[in-house]
Amino acid sequence: MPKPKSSKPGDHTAYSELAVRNNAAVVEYCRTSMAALSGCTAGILGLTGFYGFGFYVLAVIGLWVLLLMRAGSKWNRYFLNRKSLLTNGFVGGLCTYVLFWTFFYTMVHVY
Amino acid sequence: MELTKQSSWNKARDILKDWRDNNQRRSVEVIEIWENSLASKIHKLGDDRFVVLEQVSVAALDCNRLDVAASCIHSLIKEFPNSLRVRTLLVMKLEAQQRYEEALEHLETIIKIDETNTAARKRKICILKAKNKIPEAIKELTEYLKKFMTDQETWQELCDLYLSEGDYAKAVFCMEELFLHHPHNHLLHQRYADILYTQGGLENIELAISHYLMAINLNEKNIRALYGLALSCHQVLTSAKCSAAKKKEISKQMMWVSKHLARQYEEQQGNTETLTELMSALQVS
Amino acid sequence: MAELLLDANIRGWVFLPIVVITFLVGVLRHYISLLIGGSQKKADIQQVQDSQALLRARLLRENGKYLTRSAFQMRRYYFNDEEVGYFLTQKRTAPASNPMTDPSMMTEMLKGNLTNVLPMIVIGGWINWMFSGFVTTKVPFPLTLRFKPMLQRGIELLSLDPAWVSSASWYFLNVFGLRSIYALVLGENNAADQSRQFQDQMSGAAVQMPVDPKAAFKAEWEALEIYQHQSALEGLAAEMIE
Amino acid sequence: MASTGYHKIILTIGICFLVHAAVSAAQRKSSGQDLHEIPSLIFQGIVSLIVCMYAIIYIAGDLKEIRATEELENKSWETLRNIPSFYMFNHRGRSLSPAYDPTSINKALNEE
Repeated sequence: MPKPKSSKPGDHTAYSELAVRNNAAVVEYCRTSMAALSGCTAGILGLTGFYGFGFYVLAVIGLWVLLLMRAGSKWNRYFLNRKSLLTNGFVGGLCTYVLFWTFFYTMVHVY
Repeated sequence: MELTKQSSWNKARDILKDWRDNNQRRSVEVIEIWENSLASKIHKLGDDRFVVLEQVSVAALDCNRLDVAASCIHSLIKEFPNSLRVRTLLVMKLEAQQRYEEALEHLETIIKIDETNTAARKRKICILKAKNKIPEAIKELTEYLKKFMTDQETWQELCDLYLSEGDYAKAVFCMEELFLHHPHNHLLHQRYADILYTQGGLENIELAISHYLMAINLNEKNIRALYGLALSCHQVLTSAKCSAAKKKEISKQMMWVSKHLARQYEEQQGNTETLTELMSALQVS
Repeated sequence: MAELLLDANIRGWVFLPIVVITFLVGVLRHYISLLIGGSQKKADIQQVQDSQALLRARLLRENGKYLTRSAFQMRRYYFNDEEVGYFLTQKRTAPASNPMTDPSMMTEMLKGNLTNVLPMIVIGGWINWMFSGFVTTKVPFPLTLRFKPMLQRGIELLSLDPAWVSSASWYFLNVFGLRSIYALVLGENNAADQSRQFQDQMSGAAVQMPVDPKAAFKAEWEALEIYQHQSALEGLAAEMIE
Repeated sequence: MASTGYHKIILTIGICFLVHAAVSAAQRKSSGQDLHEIPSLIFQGIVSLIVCMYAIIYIAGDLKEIRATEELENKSWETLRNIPSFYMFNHRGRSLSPAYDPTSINKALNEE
């Protein structure tokens, strides 16, 4: 189905797919590292239960803030959407986070 | 001392990568960099080294430095004895030595092994071009494009060949194909409009105007498009067939483009003297 | 809740080895799949041509608004004309999609199984046998009883708090959690790609093949038929000059 | 952007800090202290996490401009029209090379 061309003639913003993919890979790299590192920290600090999950949420928000800080005021030159930068990969990161959290919690506190 | 050496090959690698990615020819410089800093450090490049070797061999062939090319291709053959890509490089060397018949034989075998090998087919066309058989090359290109109809490089090449033959209408078709792929590339719109302007005729020039406008819309620093727009507006205004209402509209565009040109010149150079000279020359022509 | 005291030897001989083994097997599997996945399927020239035609028709629909009307009609004629149109004259038969009859497809499937499913079963089974019956760790959050069979595989203790994890389940936790770490460590396998490209060059033309060109042609033909051409350049002059 | 070597050092320091926190936590645990009452440990953990994240964000690589027109703004037609697959090697620039042999062209012509 051809979509109705509602865009006005002056609106010709195109996005370079390569750059978008590159940025997504960079963000993914940060997110995985963040999940692993914050999992380590949570385990070392011995957080349990809801404190641990709260810590993850804080870490995700912290990463978001750091990324936006790095992109500077011109964030829309690098990311399509600020909100999806925050919410994407939340669950996938949680998996890694829980593993590292459990690992360090066990190493430090259980044995 | 060790540190500066290290940074020099790092830098050389980055420069070569930049040129590779941005498609710059710069063959002489590539050879220079290769001989001065990279040739002895090739093992340090890791997996990058194969691409660099390929780049250097092509550049060497371009500069007729067959010795450099031979050594590069040789080390690639040692790594990949069966690779078709390296074989294509060998063919290019034969071409540079003008041994076209042998080159063609090799290409035929490559195509027999891998029917979808586009590089080999392109080299075949290049041999025709090198022999200055442009009409045959055009025929081959169209055959090729029937099979691989989204190959932009080839459309572009075909466009250039048509232009060299003076067949503007067909060149226009090729350009249209190109900006179907990249409608946001201002250079393609500008080029398209250039060809239309060269072709002449009121209708073509009006179309050229709209594509020049598109190019300026995409990149307002495209001076060539600004000039092109000014020239085409001038053409339309002097044309006898044009209606009065149309002329009024075009003259408005003319005003607009001269204002824009002046602003661009002011930003770049700080004065508009040269521009006024150039514009007055344009009015005379 | 009774606090369990685990022997430190369990940490050294069960808990840590499982993590290391899972990680190393993942890395090994990556390199093995690089090794045996080397030979790509050669694309048929007809398939390449079809997929490129489909792509071009799609681009025509997407960006046709920048063309003049006549240029657009010319291209649509090429694809859709009743007598000479590409989509109507090129008759394609639906490919045999039965994987059992196509030997190359069989090997592809076998390779996929060999590198993905098999190691997981083999290593999982081995770990289950080797380290069976240990309580290795405790997840730092409370869980309901429903998680018991998931986390305490191999241990049948009714009164044990579900937060405790058995060795087999710890292995599976590792498998899932380390997945994204591989991408981090192995660098999204772009380093090894370049040398492979040289090994057997892909023409770059073989993007994804349409499974059934006949149906794809029909769909694209329809889409092109109902497409209404409207130039995007018409109002441009007025808008820019305002 | 800033050099990655510098950030790699920061990351190493951050990870060392984190490991130190882990080891000292384990030691205190085995000596029977309650961990939740040691603010310095919590502080150390969180600070090293922030340091690591800061470094990681730079190590991950540069962000690229996603607007396509921006990238094209500085390109010229000369680079766009250059197509490596269609290079021809018998151009006149060849005669500038030190290895150029003017007789070769005659040979090639004679063969035809």
